[in-house]
Amino acid sequence: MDDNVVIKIISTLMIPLILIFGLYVQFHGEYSAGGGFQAGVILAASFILYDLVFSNENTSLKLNTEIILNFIAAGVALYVLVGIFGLLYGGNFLDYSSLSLSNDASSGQKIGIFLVEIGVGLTVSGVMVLIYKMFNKSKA
Amino acid sequence: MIYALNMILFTLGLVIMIRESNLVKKVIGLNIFQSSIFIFFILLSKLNDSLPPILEDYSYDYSNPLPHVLILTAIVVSISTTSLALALILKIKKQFNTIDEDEISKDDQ
Amino acid sequence: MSLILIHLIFLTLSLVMLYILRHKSNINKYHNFISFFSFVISSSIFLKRDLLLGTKVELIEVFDKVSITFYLDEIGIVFLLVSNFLWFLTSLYASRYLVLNDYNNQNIFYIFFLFAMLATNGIIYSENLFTIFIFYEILTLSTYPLVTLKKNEDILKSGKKYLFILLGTSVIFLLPAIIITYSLTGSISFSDPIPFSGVSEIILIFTMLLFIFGTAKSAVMPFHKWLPSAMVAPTPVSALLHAVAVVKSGVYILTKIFLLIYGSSISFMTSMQVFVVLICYTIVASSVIALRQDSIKLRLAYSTIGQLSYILLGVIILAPLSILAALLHFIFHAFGKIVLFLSAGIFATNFKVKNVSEMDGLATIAPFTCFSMTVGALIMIGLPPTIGFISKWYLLLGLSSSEEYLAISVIIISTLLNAGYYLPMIYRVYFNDGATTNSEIREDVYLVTPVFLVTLVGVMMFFFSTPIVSFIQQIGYMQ
Amino acid sequence: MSQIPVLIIILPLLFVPIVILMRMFKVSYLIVVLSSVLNFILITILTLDVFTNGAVFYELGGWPAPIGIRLNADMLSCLFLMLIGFMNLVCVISCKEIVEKTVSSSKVYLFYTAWLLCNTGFTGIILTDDIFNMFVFLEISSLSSYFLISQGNQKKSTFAALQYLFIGSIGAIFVLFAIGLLYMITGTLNMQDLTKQLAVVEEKQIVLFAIVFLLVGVGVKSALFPLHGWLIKTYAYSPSIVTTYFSGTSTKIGIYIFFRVFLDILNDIGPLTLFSLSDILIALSSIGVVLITYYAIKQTDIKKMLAYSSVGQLSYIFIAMILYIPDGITASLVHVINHSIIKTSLFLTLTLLFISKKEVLLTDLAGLSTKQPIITSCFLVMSLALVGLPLTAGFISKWYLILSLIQSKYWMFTSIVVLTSFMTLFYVWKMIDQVYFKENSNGEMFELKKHQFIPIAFLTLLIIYLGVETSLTVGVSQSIAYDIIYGVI
Repeated sequence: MDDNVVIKIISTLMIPLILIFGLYVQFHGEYSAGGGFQAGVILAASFILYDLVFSNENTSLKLNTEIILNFIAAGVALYVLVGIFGLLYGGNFLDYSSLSLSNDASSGQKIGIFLVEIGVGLTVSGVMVLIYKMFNKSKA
Repeated sequence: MIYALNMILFTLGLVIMIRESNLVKKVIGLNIFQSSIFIFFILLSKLNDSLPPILEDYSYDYSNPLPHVLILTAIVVSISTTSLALALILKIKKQFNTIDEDEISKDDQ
Repeated sequence: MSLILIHLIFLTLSLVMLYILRHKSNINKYHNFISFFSFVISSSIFLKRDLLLGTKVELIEVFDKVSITFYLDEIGIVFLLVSNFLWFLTSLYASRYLVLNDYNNQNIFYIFFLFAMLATNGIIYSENLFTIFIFYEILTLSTYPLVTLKKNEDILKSGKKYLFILLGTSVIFLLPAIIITYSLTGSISFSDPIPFSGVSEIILIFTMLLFIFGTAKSAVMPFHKWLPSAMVAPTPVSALLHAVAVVKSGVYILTKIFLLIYGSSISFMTSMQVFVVLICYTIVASSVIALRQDSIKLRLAYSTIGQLSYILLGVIILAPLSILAALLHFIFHAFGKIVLFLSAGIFATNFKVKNVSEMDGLATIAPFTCFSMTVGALIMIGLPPTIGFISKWYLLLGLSSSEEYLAISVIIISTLLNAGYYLPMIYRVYFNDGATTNSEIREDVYLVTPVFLVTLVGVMMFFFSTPIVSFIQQIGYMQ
Repeated sequence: MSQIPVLIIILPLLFVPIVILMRMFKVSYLIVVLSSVLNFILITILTLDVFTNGAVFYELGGWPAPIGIRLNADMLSCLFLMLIGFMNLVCVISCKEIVEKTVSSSKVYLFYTAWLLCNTGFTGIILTDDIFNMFVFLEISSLSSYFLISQGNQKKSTFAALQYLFIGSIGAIFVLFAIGLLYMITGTLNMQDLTKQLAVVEEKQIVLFAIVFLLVGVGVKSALFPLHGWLIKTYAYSPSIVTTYFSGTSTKIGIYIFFRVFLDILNDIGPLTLFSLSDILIALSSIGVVLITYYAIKQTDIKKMLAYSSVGQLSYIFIAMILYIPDGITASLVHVINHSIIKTSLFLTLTLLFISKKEVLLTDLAGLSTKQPIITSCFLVMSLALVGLPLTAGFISKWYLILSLIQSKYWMFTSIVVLTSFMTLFYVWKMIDQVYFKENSNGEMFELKKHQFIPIAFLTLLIIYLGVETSLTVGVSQSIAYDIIYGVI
């Protein structure tokens, strides 16, 4: 795809947009349609698009699998830890109300969902990129 | 009516999975099969003339959000299954140099 | 602690001890000692029977009303004394026999012999069908290594047949029969059985049929084939286990089931004629087959099948006199058959005679053995100067009292057939001139002594039979 | 204390990222052991609590059911939890060398990750009170098990895993479809709520439709007779330790789902009495038992033989369950436990004896008794337990199975079960025959380290213990059975 200028230029324009849209979906999860799952996939899509369009020996996606794996694991860990955090404050698992700094249940829930969604987003995008890289690698 | 179409999709996927000997085509069949169930769930939540379930100041008929959430999870499962299946097929391709089920089974004897 | 439990624990500990000492060369001495001590314990149990009768020792309750429990009853005492006495004498015999026949895996023999006797005693002491079933299976499994002591293809094949018939019938027939009994009455105990109520006759008969086939150790046809197969075992095994312990266990179990579990709820039903016919068939058929056997041990084995059915016939008629006859025959047949087997073992060991056709003129070189064999044969036929006559007499009395003319005629025919295959053996050893007369070999003293002792006891019993009969009569009339 | 139900699921899940993050330090095994031990301790505490104080409910995030997701630990789930936790512990303790031998060292941490996820899935299925979550956990455990199976060191392992994936996915989708149908007519996913709603529902046709789909879907998972094909290949080609683990857990989870769905959720409408479904199923299973036992006798590969045997035993469990009488359900539950222990111990023994061998043929066992007398006697006890001889655990379950069949007056099926249980002796005998009466011809060495004896010996003692003292198995099962039949659950 080296000489396909149209695709390259459009992609250069699109990738930042996709990234921003992904982040928008990510951070609006707690009060409108959106959330970690969708955002993760959208973010991953931008990375994959980048790799599809611009890949050659020098520029192929620099993130190596080990680091992606760490991201995935960190995402899961974040999710579980937030859940367990509720336990420490006497609530049930995933009881976000206790996360609030003030004693306001709804703000606590906001923080809780926010953190959990970040965890989910990290894991999902990581897994998506990893799946792509795995298949891409085995083709070569 | 639309349920009937859905059932056709369901059967179609199942038939592809059983009939095809090409493993990749089987995976495609599996995906069709799974999608039919996803559509079935979405159909369950549909009300006539309903809007998406987003909190607004006024009240209105909204479709049931729960099946959507469920299907989101199911889709994730389906993606994992597909990718795992494809990964396994790649490995099989390396080992047997074919992705045709009949030929692999022949290799057994 | 109860003496019963002491006996069983003693046997278990001895088993462990024998296993530990399995590499010692004088393992047979330990075995002799153990069997002697076991005999002593059983005698003392016999002497203290008034105290011990009916006391139950519950070891563990496995689940609802199904427990491993031991107790002692009169029939048990008889079997206990007989089997332990004969075990002691057989062990004396065996320790010499194995040496003479060059068995190189004696440790296996002694360990499993003890194990089998432990199982037999367990069967004797069992209070319920569950306990009996456990020991029944242990007995099967523990005798298998004895049957296949010499490992060659034929013997392994016979051993397999032995194992599969015994295990198979017990799993296919006996276990369901026990469970049916449990589900119909809610109890499988001998000491306080719950009568069957509201159960149709067909199911009762069916269950009994399952029991008869299930205890294949009693060798009722068509599941008798294991007994001839087991004759590949060394003679002491054939003698004690397959003429006394194992087969008698089968008969003992059936006797208890009929007398205690069924006897309490039913009297003789017309449809029980099925069993009479079945058993009569076994008696006649086994005698006919025995006639054609040349091998001494096989002839004895088929004779055993027939004799066991005498006992069962007596039990199943459920008339007091016939039960008495059955229990008497239970004892007497044990003495007679063990003598016959042990003599056959002496013939095989000392003179390499294994077939009836080779027995010519043995009396000149083996007078004691031949005398013992003659006594044994006479017991089997049931001729007057021996104890076999007593039991047969009572059996015929019992049968005629309940007007079982078919059975009476069968007994008479069978007696003739018995004579038909035992008398030629006697005739050959005493009156035919054999090729072996000029041989230097004589019968082995260590082998003959225990056999002769048993013979003497057997002969004595005829003259002191009154206490035995009266002792058993108490049981017979108790039912 | 009150947080235990969720911790049982969450702790293994928390250890998953730790295993991945610490992959450089070669401590995956230790983490898995730690997780399994912790898990087992938690399960034990929970079980004791439930047995003394009754069922425990746990609402995630503090949302009450049926809006929120709830966990439900009653006696039935605790029984299965104990089983899964125990099997997991046993397999984990004895798996170190085996995993090192079969899995390439760069993938060991992935193997353990999948293992943990699989266990999480199992415990999740058991604890959840929400049928959709049950599906999700089912898929978690299935996906990780596909991976575990594909790690076998035989050429066909991957193919076996893929085939299992196809069949398993179809089954899962059937389950999902049935869940959709149930949701359609009731509008709830919570099991307790579902029970209430279903009792008043009028569209029996749709319920029946859902039942059939569930039956097929779960039937695949628990390898019921016509749907058992995957199990044979899976057991034969997956890494032997995975086979060991699955023999005690995977199919039993299927049985658990049957219990939960048919005897708990759908109990009020008597799903098995509709259209005399139970008679058809019993007949089908009986035919299955006969055929399967026959196939088992014909096998020369021990793993395949034992796999067929597992299918047969599962049919027994299933038959006993659908009799729907107290003793039948007791028989079923008791046999779940006993068969798990017996089969796991058999597989474990074979696994430890033949660590580096790809497939274990019958002839490989030849002459074992002379080289490994202790192991051989353990093996003998296990084999006899499989046949169901008295004083072993197998006898107890057989007793109850036959008792329940007799009580239901299914004479013909009784005779089939009795006959096949005798036929079991034939293939067990083939093993014993090799072990005790054949000379070792190929000079294969059986290496065993001291500490590997411990699990085998322990399991053997357990088999004998459960054959003599049955208050743990029969007692608990009986009270569960009465709860189910008389509708207390």
